[in-house]
Amino acid sequence: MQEMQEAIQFSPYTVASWIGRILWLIPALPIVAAGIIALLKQPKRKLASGLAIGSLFLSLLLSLAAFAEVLAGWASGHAVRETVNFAWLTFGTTPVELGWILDPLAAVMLVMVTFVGLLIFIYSTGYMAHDENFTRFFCFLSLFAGAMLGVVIANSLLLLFMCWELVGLTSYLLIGFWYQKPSAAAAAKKAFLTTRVGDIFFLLGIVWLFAQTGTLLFYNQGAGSMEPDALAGMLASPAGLGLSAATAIGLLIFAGAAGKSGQLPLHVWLPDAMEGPTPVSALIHAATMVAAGVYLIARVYPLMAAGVQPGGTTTALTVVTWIGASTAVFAALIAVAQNDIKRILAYSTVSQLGYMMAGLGLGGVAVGMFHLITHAFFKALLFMGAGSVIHGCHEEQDVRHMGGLRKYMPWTYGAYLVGMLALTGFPIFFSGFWSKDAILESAHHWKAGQGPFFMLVFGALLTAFYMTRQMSYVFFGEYRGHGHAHESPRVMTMPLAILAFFAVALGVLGTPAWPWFRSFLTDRPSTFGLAGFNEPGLVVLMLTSTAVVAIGYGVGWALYGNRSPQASERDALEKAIPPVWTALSNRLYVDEFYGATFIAFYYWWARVADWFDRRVWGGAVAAVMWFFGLWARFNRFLDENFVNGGFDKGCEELSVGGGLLARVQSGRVQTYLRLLALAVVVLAAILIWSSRG
Amino acid sequence: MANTLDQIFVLLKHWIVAYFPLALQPVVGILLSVVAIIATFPALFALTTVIERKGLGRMQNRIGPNRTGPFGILQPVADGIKSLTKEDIVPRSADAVVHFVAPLVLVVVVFMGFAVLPMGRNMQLVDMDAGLLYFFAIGASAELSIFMAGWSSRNKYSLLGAMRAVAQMISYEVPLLMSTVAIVMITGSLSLVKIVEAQNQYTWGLPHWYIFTPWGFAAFIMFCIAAMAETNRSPFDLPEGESELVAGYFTEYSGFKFALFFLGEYVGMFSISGLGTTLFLGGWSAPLAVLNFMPSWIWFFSKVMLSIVVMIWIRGTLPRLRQDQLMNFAWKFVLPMTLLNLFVAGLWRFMGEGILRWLVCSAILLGVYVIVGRTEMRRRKIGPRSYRYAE
Amino acid sequence: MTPLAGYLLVAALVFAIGLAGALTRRNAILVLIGIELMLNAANLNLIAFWRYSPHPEVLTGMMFAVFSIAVAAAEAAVGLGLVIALYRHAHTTDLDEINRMKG
Amino acid sequence: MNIVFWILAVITVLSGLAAVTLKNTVHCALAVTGAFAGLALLFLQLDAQFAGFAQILVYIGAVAILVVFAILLTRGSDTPAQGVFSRTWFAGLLIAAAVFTVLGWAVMNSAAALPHENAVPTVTVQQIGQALMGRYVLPLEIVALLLTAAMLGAVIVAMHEKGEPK
Repeated sequence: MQEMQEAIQFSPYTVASWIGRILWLIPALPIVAAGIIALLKQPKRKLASGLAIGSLFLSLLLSLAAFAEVLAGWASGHAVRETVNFAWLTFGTTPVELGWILDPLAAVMLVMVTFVGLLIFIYSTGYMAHDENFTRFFCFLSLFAGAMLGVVIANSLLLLFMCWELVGLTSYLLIGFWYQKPSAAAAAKKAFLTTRVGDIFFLLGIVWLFAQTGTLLFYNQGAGSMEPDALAGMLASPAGLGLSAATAIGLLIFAGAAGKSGQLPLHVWLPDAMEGPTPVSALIHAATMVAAGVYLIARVYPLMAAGVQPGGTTTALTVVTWIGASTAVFAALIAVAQNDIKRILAYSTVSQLGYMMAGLGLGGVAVGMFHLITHAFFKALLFMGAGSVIHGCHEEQDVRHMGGLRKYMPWTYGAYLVGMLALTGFPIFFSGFWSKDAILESAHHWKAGQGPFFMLVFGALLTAFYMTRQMSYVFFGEYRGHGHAHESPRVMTMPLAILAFFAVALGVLGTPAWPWFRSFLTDRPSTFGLAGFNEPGLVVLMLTSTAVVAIGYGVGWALYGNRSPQASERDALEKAIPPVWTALSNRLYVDEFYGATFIAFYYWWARVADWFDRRVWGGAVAAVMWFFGLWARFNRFLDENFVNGGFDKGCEELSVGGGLLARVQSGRVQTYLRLLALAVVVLAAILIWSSRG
Repeated sequence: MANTLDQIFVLLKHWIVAYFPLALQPVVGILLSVVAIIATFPALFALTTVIERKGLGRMQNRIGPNRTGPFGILQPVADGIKSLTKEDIVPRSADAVVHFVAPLVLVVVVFMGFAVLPMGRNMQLVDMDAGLLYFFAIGASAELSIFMAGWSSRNKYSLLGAMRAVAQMISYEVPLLMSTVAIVMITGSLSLVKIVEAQNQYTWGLPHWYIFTPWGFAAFIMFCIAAMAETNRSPFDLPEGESELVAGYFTEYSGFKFALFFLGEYVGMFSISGLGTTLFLGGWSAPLAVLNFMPSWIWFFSKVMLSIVVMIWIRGTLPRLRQDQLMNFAWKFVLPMTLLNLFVAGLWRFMGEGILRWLVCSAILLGVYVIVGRTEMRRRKIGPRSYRYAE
Repeated sequence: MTPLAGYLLVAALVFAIGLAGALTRRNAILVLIGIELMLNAANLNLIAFWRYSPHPEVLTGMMFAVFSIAVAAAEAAVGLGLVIALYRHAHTTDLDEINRMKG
Repeated sequence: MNIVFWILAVITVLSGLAAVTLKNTVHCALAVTGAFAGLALLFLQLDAQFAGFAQILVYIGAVAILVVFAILLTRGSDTPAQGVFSRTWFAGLLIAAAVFTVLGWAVMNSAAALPHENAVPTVTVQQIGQALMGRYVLPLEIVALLLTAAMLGAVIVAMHEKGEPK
């Protein structure tokens, strides 16, 4: 960080408050903590967790300070956008600049990540208490936190990409944390490679952007790539297929985002990622990392929406919307037929991410981000609840072997219920309702067709359904698991309670009556007034979604409510519609499809390459080798018979000469000194002669 | 009036010098000062011997010399006469020349040290720009005379004593120098006169003596230790440890030469404590602004005598170190501490005025001293003396 | 004869004496002493030249002398250390007998 | 060419001669100390106070002591049976003489060219210190390094090897 600091002093454009200047500390602290923890010995558990939590807590404080700064600026009516940029290295003449930014988007995200992260850290101390690699776990966790925070504050696409990849790495490490489990190792690899596919496109987009605008900074006093003139330039330059460069780059970046936050073609890794420890699933695969994709899109929203007319849309946004919507429905469908408690949540996460993307595409940054924030809380809540359930049922993950936990673990039940209601969007009282409602509303008003709207409504229905199913499987009926279920320790339930509170409370910030969040992100003063409800169709819409959700609950309860089916017997829905069920429970064969196409192709290609190696190249090498062997034999023959003789003679001569010379070396110091002195005399004499003559 | 009293010796000198032709005047001036010095310090030496003998006597529940003159004041006179009239024995096997030269060299060298000490306002023989360096250079050459004495008398006790003395002086010369370098760093001059003047100023009537600063105090402690070792005073008097080697390097000396050695040793004490006074205790400056009316030289000499008395006191109090303890102490404790002190002095210089630097410097010094002292004690390197062979 | 020439002559004489000592004595330590003398003669030269140089305030010669004094100290330390080590091996410091490096 | 110079020169040269001719090694050491002292005084007489005192401090204070220590450690004080001069002393003497003649000749040749009396340079120790810390800081550092290395080296070399009786 040192040279960063200096660079900042020299950087000509630094407009930042004190917090803006030290913003880099927020990601730095956890990373440093990770570094220290990495050096700790295994038994130093207390110290390790203490370091991780402490550093993240400090980051949280700093984030709050940053948030306050932004809030103050916003309250006083001028948009806060503080950037600190500095040249990192120079290609030819154009410097590659890094930098960080403090604006409402970043501030909100910072607070969310640090806060949820902190809770999850605390939770993990309880959840991982019996793991012998406790310290390693916390090292990875806080490395992840640091990287994620880096993504959040990055003001340069390059810096963002670095942290982005770091996040990918840590996610790989954490998914494969129990690497002795083959499934975990496989899942880790899968996650890593799948996200890589997206990242390739992302990188292409970055390079292209750099080629187009000559900078990777988002905002830089008008010279950044997200600022009007750069955008105009990109809009002007065509990229074939009737796309402007802006659109193309936007799509490429979106590919990266899709990979990270499991959008449709690249969603396969996310469910498998549930092999990792549950806190990891909660932190990475529900709250933060998967949200990184959404955040990225929000960050580059100006690019996405470049050249949009009021009320209109752009190609990029359309793509985002459709992919988001279809992901939402698709994943929700699959979630219906899963039996692993965490997989259900995973698919629900995927579908919720779809919602966010759709929200971004339809209603802009505010809508998507609001759902992101609320979702982060209640999904983290759900995952940690699931973790607590698994913990309580002795590492049992199959919902069919649970049930009736309502009695055994009341705290978890309460928290889980809150999370479930929030996720399904139970009217009025839960944040999920408002955030989802905002998305639906913007979908309803979308000019380019009603398709997404209906898909999203259907998604909501499914969400309600599968959550009901899960609830009744897990908490109702009577206990079908082995052993004896027990409530989790306080250190695990406390975070649940806190998260539950926020899962409810956050909704206040986004009601149409007081759209604080939206106006905060879009730098408009927020007003309180029920006038917000008077928008045409809004109330109707709310009623519709309520009704839909109610239907979902109803059907779910009708099918699964309070009955405790044995693991052996077939699922209720399966009885109803077997073929669909099989399709769904096999995750619509996406993995199989990939296996049959891409992976098979890779196998074939590998075999071809292998054959080439063995036959063609190998043969060539062998031939060369053989030739040299022959040559060497020939040389040896020459040496032995001709060269050596000559050498021996020479050596004898030399040794005789040496003997003669050795006489001079009497080994007496004074002899040498004498020679030295003589030499001095001679030299001096010569000098004088020359100087006189 | 006070001024004339203060400058009385200077005025006297000028008055006498005025009687000589211009060409000779500088020479005469120097000669006068030299004579004054050579007259003063042996007198002090005589006085000191009495003080020492009586003081030590009291410390050991004896009365000490009390026959010659009132309270034995005239004891030194008696001693002098005795040593002058004694036969001067030179061992047959001894190396006559060296044996003869050694004491002379010692005395001369020791007296030379006084040339740069300012014994009062304008009362120094020469104000050398490199006064301190001169002082140490001269002091360094005293070692050689001791070696000569020890080696020339062809006596194993003498040789051992000389070797011990030389080794000890060499090892303690380093910390001695180092502890004074801090002063030089702060004053920015090697000239003792300048150093005294730098200390001769007062705030709220209190003097700016260097001993009243953290680093100064630390340096003073180190200086005292090193000085005592340098002058072979107990507890560092191994070279003449009566119990081990009869009288160290001057075992084979008798009569006047012995007296010369004695003189040399004490005058060495005077010069080194004079240096200490000059460097740390503000030389001839008065301890309080109000006391400035008293002549400066009184202050100087009283300070010197005071430190001499302290030395005697210590001699009466502390037991003798063992050789290895001595060396370890020098190289493993005193030297590092003086080095640290240099650092602290630099800090002091650059932290500028204010209470802060007091806190910081004292904190550093105290902390390190405590820590190092503790660890050393624990490692029994310079721990309390262990009577390994006496039990 | 200028004063500088006088100093130079003295220096040359001392140098020669040192050299003679180094060349003629058996005892290794005395050889070292001779070398020390030679070094000192060189120092005297430096100082003398500095003193009578057109710009003494530049201090070059004096600095040179000071540095060479320092170096000489190091040289003496190492040299005597070597002599002692040598003595411990060969039990003599007589250079005529120490010719193990003989070719 | 004042009288002081001549006295000092004579002292120096004589004690130098004594140092290389005396039989007893310790006497040689003491004599060489005298030579060092004479040279130091010459330095002082050349208004090079600092160098002079440094000379005394280093040579009389340290080197001479080192030498006598070395002598005593190597039992060098008792004069060897086969004379103190090496077999080839004559050649050595000749060469030394040759060196002196060449040097002296050089001096004499250039004596005319040498500068005469010039103003006494007023060099304070402070200036020297500034020079050391400023223009000559690199040499200073290097010398410091050298001294450290030399000290370690001397200790290592002179140290008793393991197992060897002390």
